[in-house]
Amino acid sequence: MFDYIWLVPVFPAIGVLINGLLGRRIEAVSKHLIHWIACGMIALSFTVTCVIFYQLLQLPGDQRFYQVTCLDWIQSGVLQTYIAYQIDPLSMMMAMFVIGIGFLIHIYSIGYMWEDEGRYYRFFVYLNLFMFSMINLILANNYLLMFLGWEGVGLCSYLLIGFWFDDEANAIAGKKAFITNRVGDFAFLIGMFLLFTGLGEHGVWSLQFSEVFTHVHYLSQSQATMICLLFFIGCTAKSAQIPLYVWLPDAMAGPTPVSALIHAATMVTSGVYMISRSNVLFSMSPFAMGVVATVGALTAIFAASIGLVQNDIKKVLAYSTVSQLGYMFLGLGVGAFAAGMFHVLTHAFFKALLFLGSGAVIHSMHHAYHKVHCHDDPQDMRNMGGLKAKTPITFWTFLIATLAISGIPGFSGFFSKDEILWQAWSSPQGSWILWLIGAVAAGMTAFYMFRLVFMTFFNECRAGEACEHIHESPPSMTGPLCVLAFLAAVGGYLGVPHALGGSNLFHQFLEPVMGLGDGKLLHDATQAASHGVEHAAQAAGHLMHAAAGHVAEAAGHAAEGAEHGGESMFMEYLLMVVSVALACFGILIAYIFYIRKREIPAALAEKYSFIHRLLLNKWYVDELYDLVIISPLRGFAYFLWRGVDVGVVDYIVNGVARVVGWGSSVVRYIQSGYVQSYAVSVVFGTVVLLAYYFLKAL
Amino acid sequence: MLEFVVPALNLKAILPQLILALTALTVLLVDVFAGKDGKTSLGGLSLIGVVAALVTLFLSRGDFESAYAGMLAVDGFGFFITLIICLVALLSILVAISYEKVCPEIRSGEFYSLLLFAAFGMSFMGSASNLIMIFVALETMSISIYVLAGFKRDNLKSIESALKYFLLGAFASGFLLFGFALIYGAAGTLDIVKLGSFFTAHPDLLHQPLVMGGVALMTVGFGFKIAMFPFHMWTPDVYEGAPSVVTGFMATGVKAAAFAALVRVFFVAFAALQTDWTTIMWIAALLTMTVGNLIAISQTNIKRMLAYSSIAHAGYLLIGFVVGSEIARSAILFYLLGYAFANIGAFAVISAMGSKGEEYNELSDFQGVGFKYPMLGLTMSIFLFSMAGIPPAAGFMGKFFIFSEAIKAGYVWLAIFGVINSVISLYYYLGVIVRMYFKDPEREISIAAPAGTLVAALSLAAFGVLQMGIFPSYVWDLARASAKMLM
Amino acid sequence: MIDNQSVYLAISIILFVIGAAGAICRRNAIVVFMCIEIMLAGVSIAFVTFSRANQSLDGIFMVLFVMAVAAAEAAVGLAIFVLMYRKHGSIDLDKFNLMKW
Amino acid sequence: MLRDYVPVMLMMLVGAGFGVVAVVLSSALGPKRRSRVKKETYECGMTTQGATYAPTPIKYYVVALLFLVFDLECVFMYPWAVHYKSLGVFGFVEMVIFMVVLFVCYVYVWKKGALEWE
Repeated sequence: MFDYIWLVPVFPAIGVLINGLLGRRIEAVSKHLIHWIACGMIALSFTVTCVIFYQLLQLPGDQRFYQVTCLDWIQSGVLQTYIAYQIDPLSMMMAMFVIGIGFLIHIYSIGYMWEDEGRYYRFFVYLNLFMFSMINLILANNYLLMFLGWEGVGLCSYLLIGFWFDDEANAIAGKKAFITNRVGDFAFLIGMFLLFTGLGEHGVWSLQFSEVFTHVHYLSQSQATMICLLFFIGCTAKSAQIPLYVWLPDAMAGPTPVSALIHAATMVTSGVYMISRSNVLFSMSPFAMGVVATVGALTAIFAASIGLVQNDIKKVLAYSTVSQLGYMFLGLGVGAFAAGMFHVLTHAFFKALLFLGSGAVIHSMHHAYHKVHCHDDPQDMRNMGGLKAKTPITFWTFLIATLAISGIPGFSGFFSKDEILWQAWSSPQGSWILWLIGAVAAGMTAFYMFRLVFMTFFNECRAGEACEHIHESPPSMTGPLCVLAFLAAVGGYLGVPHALGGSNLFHQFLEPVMGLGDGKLLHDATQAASHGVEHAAQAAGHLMHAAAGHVAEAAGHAAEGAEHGGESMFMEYLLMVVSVALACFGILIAYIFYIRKREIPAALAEKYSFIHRLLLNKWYVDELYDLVIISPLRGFAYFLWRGVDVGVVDYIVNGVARVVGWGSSVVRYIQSGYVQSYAVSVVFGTVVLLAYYFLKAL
Repeated sequence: MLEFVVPALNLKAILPQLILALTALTVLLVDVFAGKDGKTSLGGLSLIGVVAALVTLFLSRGDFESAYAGMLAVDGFGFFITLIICLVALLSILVAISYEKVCPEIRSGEFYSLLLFAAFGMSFMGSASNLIMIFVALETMSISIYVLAGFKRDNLKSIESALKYFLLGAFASGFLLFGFALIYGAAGTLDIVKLGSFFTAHPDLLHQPLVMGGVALMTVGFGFKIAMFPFHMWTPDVYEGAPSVVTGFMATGVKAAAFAALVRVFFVAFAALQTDWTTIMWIAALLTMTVGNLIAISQTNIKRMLAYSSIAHAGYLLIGFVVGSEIARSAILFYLLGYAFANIGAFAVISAMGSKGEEYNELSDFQGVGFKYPMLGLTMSIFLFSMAGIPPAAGFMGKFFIFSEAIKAGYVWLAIFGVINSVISLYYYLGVIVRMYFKDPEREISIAAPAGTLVAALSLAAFGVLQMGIFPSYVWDLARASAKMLM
Repeated sequence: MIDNQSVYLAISIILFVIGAAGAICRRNAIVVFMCIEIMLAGVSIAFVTFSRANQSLDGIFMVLFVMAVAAAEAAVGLAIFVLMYRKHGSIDLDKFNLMKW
Repeated sequence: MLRDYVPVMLMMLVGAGFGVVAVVLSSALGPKRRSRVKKETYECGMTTQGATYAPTPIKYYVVALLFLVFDLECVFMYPWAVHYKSLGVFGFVEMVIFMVVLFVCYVYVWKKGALEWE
């Protein structure tokens, strides 16, 4: 069955072809056919994936690696590239949940996009195209094919963000996403070139993962660092990290299923996937890893801080996505690749759920407003409230997701987030600062997520007379919600850490792929075990001053733990407690602010109006970029256009063109149209040739 | 004096050509015996024949031999040329079937059988390894095409083009023959392989007037067929006047066949003289592409424009000829195939641009076509891109192979001129696309909806162009293998 | 004495040149075609000459083919001329330049 | 050397003789009626009117061309006939193919009505 892996990307491609070429006609016949084709294709490729995944599980862990070469792609000199796919735990894990969630979201879109007349088929074409590219990205066994997918998903995200392009804001958002991503892609490309040549110097002309990673030791430290950093820049664009995260919040202009599928669950995690795919490469360069970790942590807290005050329901989720991605990179950065991927998985579940839930809310709101011809913003939480009763399914599923993302024990988010935090503390690349940032960010996350829930579902309805028109969305939308809710709830038990008596299945599963990376880290760990202890001690000390009261006593325990010579197990429990405590603290505050004493937020905004405005305007980052980068570029471009291009180049070009045209209009008259003049030219040529050759003969 | 060996009757070696000829004869008979209804089946019949020829071509591939006492060289080179010819014939017939609507005259046995006979001659030119054979094949091709060119009996332009092509063609083949005669006089044989060994064996005889005159006159003869400057003058008139489908056929098939013969004769028979002909061919290549591109710019009739552009393409191909390395020869083959796809496709579109009786060949008629007839517009753009050498089309890879090889072999200037020329050519190729998409029609033209066969032809050609442009490795490997096997 | 070969060769060349010159100068299509035939005749003589000189048959066969082909060309050519005459009322080559430039 | 030409000579003699004999015989044996009218000098007819030039019907050309082509194809049979024995089955097959092609063309011409006079 492994050899049929190519079916997985081919099915969506077929979908694209059918709907893309005949879509308009099919839609004229029946809209149902459209989504039957689209969803059917994804279902097919999901089945294939499942079978392959099952067979993969049958194999013993060390044999779980298989490559299938489908086509010659580029054969030019030393560069031999193939359309070839790789089956190993990592890729299959990604494929499983990407295609699975993709399928659910296809179903969901049926309900969500139903009213969209005339463009219905186009939406599904784009979705299928996205699945195709994403699958290529995941299953590729070489960087070039991966890059193809990488570009493909970028394109689809552009197309889908601007799906309702008749509203210019959406079109602009799409452009922003595309351009920002181009920056990253460029870095990625350069990195690839460096890698190709760097290994090529040692006779390994290949971009194939297996090749590259077995010969990676040829690379010098500096080369590795350079390549890793460039790759990481690529990731900052694709996965919305500082400094290139700016496109993601705007990307919410797209239809909500898109935000769920592309800008929460799958595409944005491809950066994480790429790094953990290249873990061998990255673990060669501690510096790069450090950068990854730091950027990740900063992004996590930075985005969370913005999320605190946003009022657009999707914006909040967007920023939470950014900050969760920050977590993942934090995990990767401290060498916990498996943990990072684990968070990718759980995050995919609950974040997709959150978006779909918000989609359902928006859907209901929109309909309600539509009924009463009111043009308020259906995405603004200030217009919502009290939906709990009206949309029960949405509410409960949404609540589960929120608990998961807040890291409440028992829900999926808890395990993954907690593992990352623990690694951030304990692993040799980690440090207590990273942990602290992470923990605080976790607290903030809990706060703003519950703020969201409270504002949306609790209290009285603020939608005016539209209220009584609000009701639950169609089953095609609620169905996926329930499935995802289930996953979001229990998904975490794949990776229960040893500390909690679990046997981290997930970790073991990815062992063969991450092996090299972690192996190196382990041997680092041994020599850095002592550091761990010091960390603990320092942490305890600092925590005293740092956190709130109950944190402080926890820190007391931390100190003890340190005395016991890095009793890591105990330490892990402790940190767990602390982070959970922080989360609960966040929830508590949210509860107070938005249920009990609802005047407080306003008052605070009043009191610290500066900070409030700062956060509300996203730290003015967009404005900053505009000032520092965009407008100077604009000016320069304008100069090039008016001054250089129009002024100088055009004159030259047009001049040349005019001369050539004139020459042409003259020369053409050689062609008199008389047969015999042509015969003469033949004779003339003959004479010349004869003369030439006879001169040779002399 | 009179002894000679009786060659084996090796039908397998010529199976594809044989099938072509038989089909042609069958078509003739069907035409006269079957009545009105039979006429409609002629196209399909010849189509079947060509497909059969293609199949047998691939089945009988690989055995590399010299058949009929050295008359034929059944080698990779011949294989590839025959492949090109069969594809060309296939596409042309597909187009012709739908072209019957525009120009009813061609719905007749003569048309299809002549087309097949021409293809028959062409494919033999590719594998003929004896000057007699080359001459006969060349005439088989030419005579059929003289008639085809004048097939619109009531159209003065068509007749005129037939006349011009006929007179000049006969004239030029006179020169060719005289060249043959002189070479024969010098070496005493007409067998290309023997000639090659003779000249390598007697370098002292190389520079006697007989040989030199012979080479010169043969250059004239072949140069005429491939439309090399200054023997190119017939091209625009003939291409403009001939029925569009015939134009597409001769623009690709004749060029391929003539180039094949040229390469075989010069690289097998006159390999020893390479240093002598290189210089003059260098100049010829430069002038050919420059003149072609230059005059093409100021044309208003698209067929005429493409005629000049085909002259320019002959120039690019001559670059490969000048370089002359094995890779360059494979590049020529690759380029020929890509050019065939693009050019026939373009002429297919042109042939679709007409309703019963009249055709719209003025450039201005293409204004707005892109939106009015999206299929035609899209495919036409693909073909023009390919001819202009813009990726991801076959033309780009072809130019890339030829120019890069030229640079490797040290003909940097030639390559530079080639690139400059392709830049010039952009001007008129893109001009058409601009007209198709960004200008409003001047006069109202109504054309029949493209018939199924035409759609098939267009998609096949477009597929070929893109396939060779995006995944060149298949065809390129094939061309490399074929060029290796040149007897 | 001068050897026959060069004499024959001279004749053939002369014929060829006469033919070429005629093909260029004459205006009547049929005459032009006849001139081309003269060129071919010259070629044939050359072939026969060399065939005798080289003691090989190829030349002779070539001549046979040349004759046959010439006949075929004549057939096609005359057909074209007749067509011209009926459409155009003349076979004067100067009258045929609809297509130029 | 010269005696090689004896057959040719004979051929010519026979040919010429045949012609002469035929003419002589016909004039000798043919019936003759002499009358006054026949002895008179012949003077009649009318002055011609209109164009004396009458274009030849196209059929003449067609037939002429067909004759030309088919006649010339025979050229190939001389060397073949000369070497028939040494060529063996190969030569035979080849010639058969050749003839078949010619025949098909002939049939075609015929069916096309190129040989019809009216």
